[in-house]
Amino acid sequence: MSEPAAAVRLTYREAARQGLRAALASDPRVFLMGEDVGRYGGCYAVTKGLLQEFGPERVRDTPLSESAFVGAGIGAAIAGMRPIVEIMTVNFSLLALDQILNNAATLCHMSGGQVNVPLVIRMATGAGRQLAAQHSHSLEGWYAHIPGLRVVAPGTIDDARFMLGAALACPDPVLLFEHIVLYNMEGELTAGLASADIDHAAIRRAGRDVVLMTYGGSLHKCLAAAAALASEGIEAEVLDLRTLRPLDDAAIMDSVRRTHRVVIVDEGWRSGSVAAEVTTRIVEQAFYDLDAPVARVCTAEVPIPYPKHLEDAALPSPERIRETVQRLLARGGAS
Amino acid sequence: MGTVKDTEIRTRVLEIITSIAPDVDPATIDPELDLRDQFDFDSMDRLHLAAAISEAFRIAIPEQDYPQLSALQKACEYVAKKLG
Amino acid sequence: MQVDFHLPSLGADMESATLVQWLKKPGEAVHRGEAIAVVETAKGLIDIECFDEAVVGSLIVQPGTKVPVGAVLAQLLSETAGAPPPAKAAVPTPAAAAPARLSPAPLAAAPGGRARISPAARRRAHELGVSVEALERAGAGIVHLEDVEHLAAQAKPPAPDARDAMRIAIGNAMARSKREIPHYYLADTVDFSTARDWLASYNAKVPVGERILEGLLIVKAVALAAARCSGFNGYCRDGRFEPASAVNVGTAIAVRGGGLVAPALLGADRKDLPALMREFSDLVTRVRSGHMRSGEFTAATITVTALGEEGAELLWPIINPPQVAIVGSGRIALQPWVHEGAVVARPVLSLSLAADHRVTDGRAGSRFLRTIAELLATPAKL
Amino acid sequence: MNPAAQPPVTRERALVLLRDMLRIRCFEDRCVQLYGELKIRGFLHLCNGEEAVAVGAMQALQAGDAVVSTYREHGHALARGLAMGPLMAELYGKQNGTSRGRGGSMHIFDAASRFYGGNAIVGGGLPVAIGIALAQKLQHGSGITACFFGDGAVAEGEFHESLNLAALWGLPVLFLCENNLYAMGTAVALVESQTDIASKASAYQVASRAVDGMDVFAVADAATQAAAQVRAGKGPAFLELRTYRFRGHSMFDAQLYRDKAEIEAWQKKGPIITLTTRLKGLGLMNEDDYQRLEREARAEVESAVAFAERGEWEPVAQLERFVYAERPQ
Repeated sequence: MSEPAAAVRLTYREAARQGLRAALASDPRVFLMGEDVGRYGGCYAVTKGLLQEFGPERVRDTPLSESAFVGAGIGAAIAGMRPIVEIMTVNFSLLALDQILNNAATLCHMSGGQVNVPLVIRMATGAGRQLAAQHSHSLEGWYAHIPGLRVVAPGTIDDARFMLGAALACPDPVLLFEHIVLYNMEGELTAGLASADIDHAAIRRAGRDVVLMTYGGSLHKCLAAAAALASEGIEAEVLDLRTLRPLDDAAIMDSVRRTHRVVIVDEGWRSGSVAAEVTTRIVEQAFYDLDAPVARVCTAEVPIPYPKHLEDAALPSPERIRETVQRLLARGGAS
Repeated sequence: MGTVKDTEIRTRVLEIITSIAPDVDPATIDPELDLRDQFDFDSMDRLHLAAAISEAFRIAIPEQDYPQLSALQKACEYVAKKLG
Repeated sequence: MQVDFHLPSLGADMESATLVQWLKKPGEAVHRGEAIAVVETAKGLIDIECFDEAVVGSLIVQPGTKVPVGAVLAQLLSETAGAPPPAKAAVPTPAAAAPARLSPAPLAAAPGGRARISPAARRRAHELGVSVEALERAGAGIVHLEDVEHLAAQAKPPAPDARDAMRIAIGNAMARSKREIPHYYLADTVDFSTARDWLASYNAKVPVGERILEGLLIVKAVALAAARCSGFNGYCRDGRFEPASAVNVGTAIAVRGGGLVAPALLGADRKDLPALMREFSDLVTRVRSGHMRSGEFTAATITVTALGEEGAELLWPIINPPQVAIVGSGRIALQPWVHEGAVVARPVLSLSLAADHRVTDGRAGSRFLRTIAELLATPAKL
Repeated sequence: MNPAAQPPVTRERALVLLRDMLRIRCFEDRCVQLYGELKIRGFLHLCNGEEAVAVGAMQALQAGDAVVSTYREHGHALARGLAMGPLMAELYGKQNGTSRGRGGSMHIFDAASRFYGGNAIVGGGLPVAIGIALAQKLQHGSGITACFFGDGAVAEGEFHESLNLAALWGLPVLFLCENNLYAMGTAVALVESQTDIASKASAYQVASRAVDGMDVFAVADAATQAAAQVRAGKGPAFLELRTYRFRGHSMFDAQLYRDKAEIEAWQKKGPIITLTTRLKGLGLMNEDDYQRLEREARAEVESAVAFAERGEWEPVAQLERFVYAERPQ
């Protein structure tokens, strides 16, 4: 058979599972633990089949004791293991916040560099499934506030597959956010790709008129908006931030210098968001390249309501992104 | 009053000319050439020039002396002589 | 009472103008005759003035906008008609405001505020040598990068463009005049020696700054003659003559580097020579620095044009519509003149008249020219 | 506890308890259908099989008592007396729902009946219940707080912190642990070193007891006795109510963690079928009675659906309401 290998088509969920499987297979120090990751197969079915493949030693169901098992991950990491802790959703991570902030993020510093924490915490994030006020948070920006953590948000099939490996290779705690609306997204894994870095932002679409800066679940809303804008003759660049801490300032400023107009799309609440931080950095580092005020499309400052029409109204949408760009580009326009 | 130097006179007269004709670049003035030919100075401009020089240097300028103010160099010499 | 404030026509050839700057803010009082805004026309920057005692309500047209003659630029609240308090009237009611969510910021520059120029535009302007004032004039509300580059491209040969525009404007006006007005032409020569002698002795007695130009004697003489002889001071509209109540003498003033404008000396027949001279001097200065008031442009009821001492001996001027007459003053030169049967050398002025045949004819024109000559013969009475 | 204190099994009382359980069962079954029709969205957790817990426990409560519940709370809400129409409307997300549609299935609230939700974070309700009880104690009223939670919550730190605090301060809390054997998909035995949950409460000096959660009379009697003690100022009490969830954890659950035989075995021990069999055996009820009760329950559910269908959507313009308390102008 001399035919070229057919491109692998898979879902984001399957890509994430492949990443987990590869990590478990390649490094005996790696183990996975979390609520319902074993017998149930994961709340979002990411870990389905891994218990059968790797056994209960390495795929561990935990009690609903977030603080304990996240703390246990920290302990195991500093003692030579490479744990992957799954917190079912970012909402439950709040029960482990003490361990994440007061231990994972600070041990290295408190110990004068003696004790580093090579831990990966995976969690589902985001709204869009009518899960109401306690199950729809998008707290990536919140965690990105904390020095000592790395925060990454795979928005593509490739990143879902390979970011985990890069995170495990990192000597510091990495929080890896998977957006719930992406799990069913299908796509092709880039042929020949064997790794992903977690240091750089990536341009997902080229454009000269405006840049849409985003990450995670909002990436595809931006790409949809950019496609719609292209039909109106507006060429929008889409910059996938990928890593929210540390931010890739160079890539951000390059985009500003290319396009001079910025719309930041962030599912976090506007106040104190990733979008707020990126805006501030642009103002600090590329003010004189701005040809219009920085515009933001964020989630309305309201706990996410249950009904679909209100949830839709609260969240960034391709339509809102498009309107914001149109307004920004309108003659004399400002947001 | 007799101590005003030639360069000061020249500087001041140039200022007066450019205040009357703001679009004139002082660097391009030919000091020997008639202002009328260079910059379309008309009778009103000449009157303004005479009035301003008279006031700036506190000298009387009779009407019949106006022709002596027709170019930059001549105007400076006229002022110097009057002050002298 | 709310009154619309329109872009006035400042000349027969003016079709539009670009608003450059508001000189008044909403809520501010504006008096009759006070300048309210600056517009850029083909002839340059012109202050346009208000004709009412009023309070500025809302500014409708933003700086940088090109609007046709007659466009409503602003709304004024006329104080005489029991207008509501200005502060209240100027502020939109909350109910009228757009919903807070997702509502864009107002697009236009805040009146009186700092110009809204994007940082990138400001930096690029600096690089390209485009001035902030030019940006303010060019931007429709907010100045963007694109505007700067556009402006810089336009500004490459700046002077020829402006002058071309003025040349086109003059051409349009004169073509219309020649097309519509049946001109007749008369000329006469005047012994200017008495006027010249009288003026020399007057000027010898006053400081340089108070001296009077010969040309002004002619303007005053024309003004007095226009007041005395009917049919020359006023407008012809729809083929009918409308005499003007005041004599406002338009004086053709050369703009350095080419071009011509003819703003008016208002009520010239009623002002003494020193007062008229001060106004004339001020007018010339303002023309040459680009700051004329709109009233001065539209107010002229008759025009005087002079070529000055270097000019030709005689000229045949073209009437400035809707006026009906224009007096041309040629070079004053020493010429042989018959005085009491003998030929003597005298300074002689050649006066010409172009007048509208729909209003007057040659006899009236001759009388008008003779009146001017007589007035110049007794300069002390001017 | 003294068996003599138990009220007798009368036809009247039995039919009320059966009726209340049937209302819950019919409501939950109708929800499955409506979820399939996309009328209800988000997470939907049903309590089929656990009706005796809700109905039995509520027999012990008075109007002034407070209830703190979980995300599997339709049964608790109905048993507490919330009207079925607004409850269904809430599941639809309509404005005429109990929370104007903003909460949905997991967040049922009714301040008038002191029903304080509807918490979707496992264990999140326990500390709040402690606080309500603290207020009741400070206000010297006769009210107590009933706090429902599942076996999964027992693993949370909040469970232990709350039990300790309630006992330490002698707070009027009735802890009602609904042990359905699975925390989502993980069996109690796999996540608890000590599977006798009642004994954990004992360790904190809280009076505790395990009860057959499939027997509505047993639950009612145990709850009544425990509530009486709490109300008498003897501090918190704890009931572990052993039950079973017939349906999946939520609508989207392949139930890989248990087999069908197990479910079928438990269904035979279900609270409604056992009560019906028992009452018929005692001659307190016949099949017609059952059919009538079921018919009435279905009719009530249909009118609740109609109520929800009639409801309006909250206007988008009001999206940002209720983020903060709305003060009278």
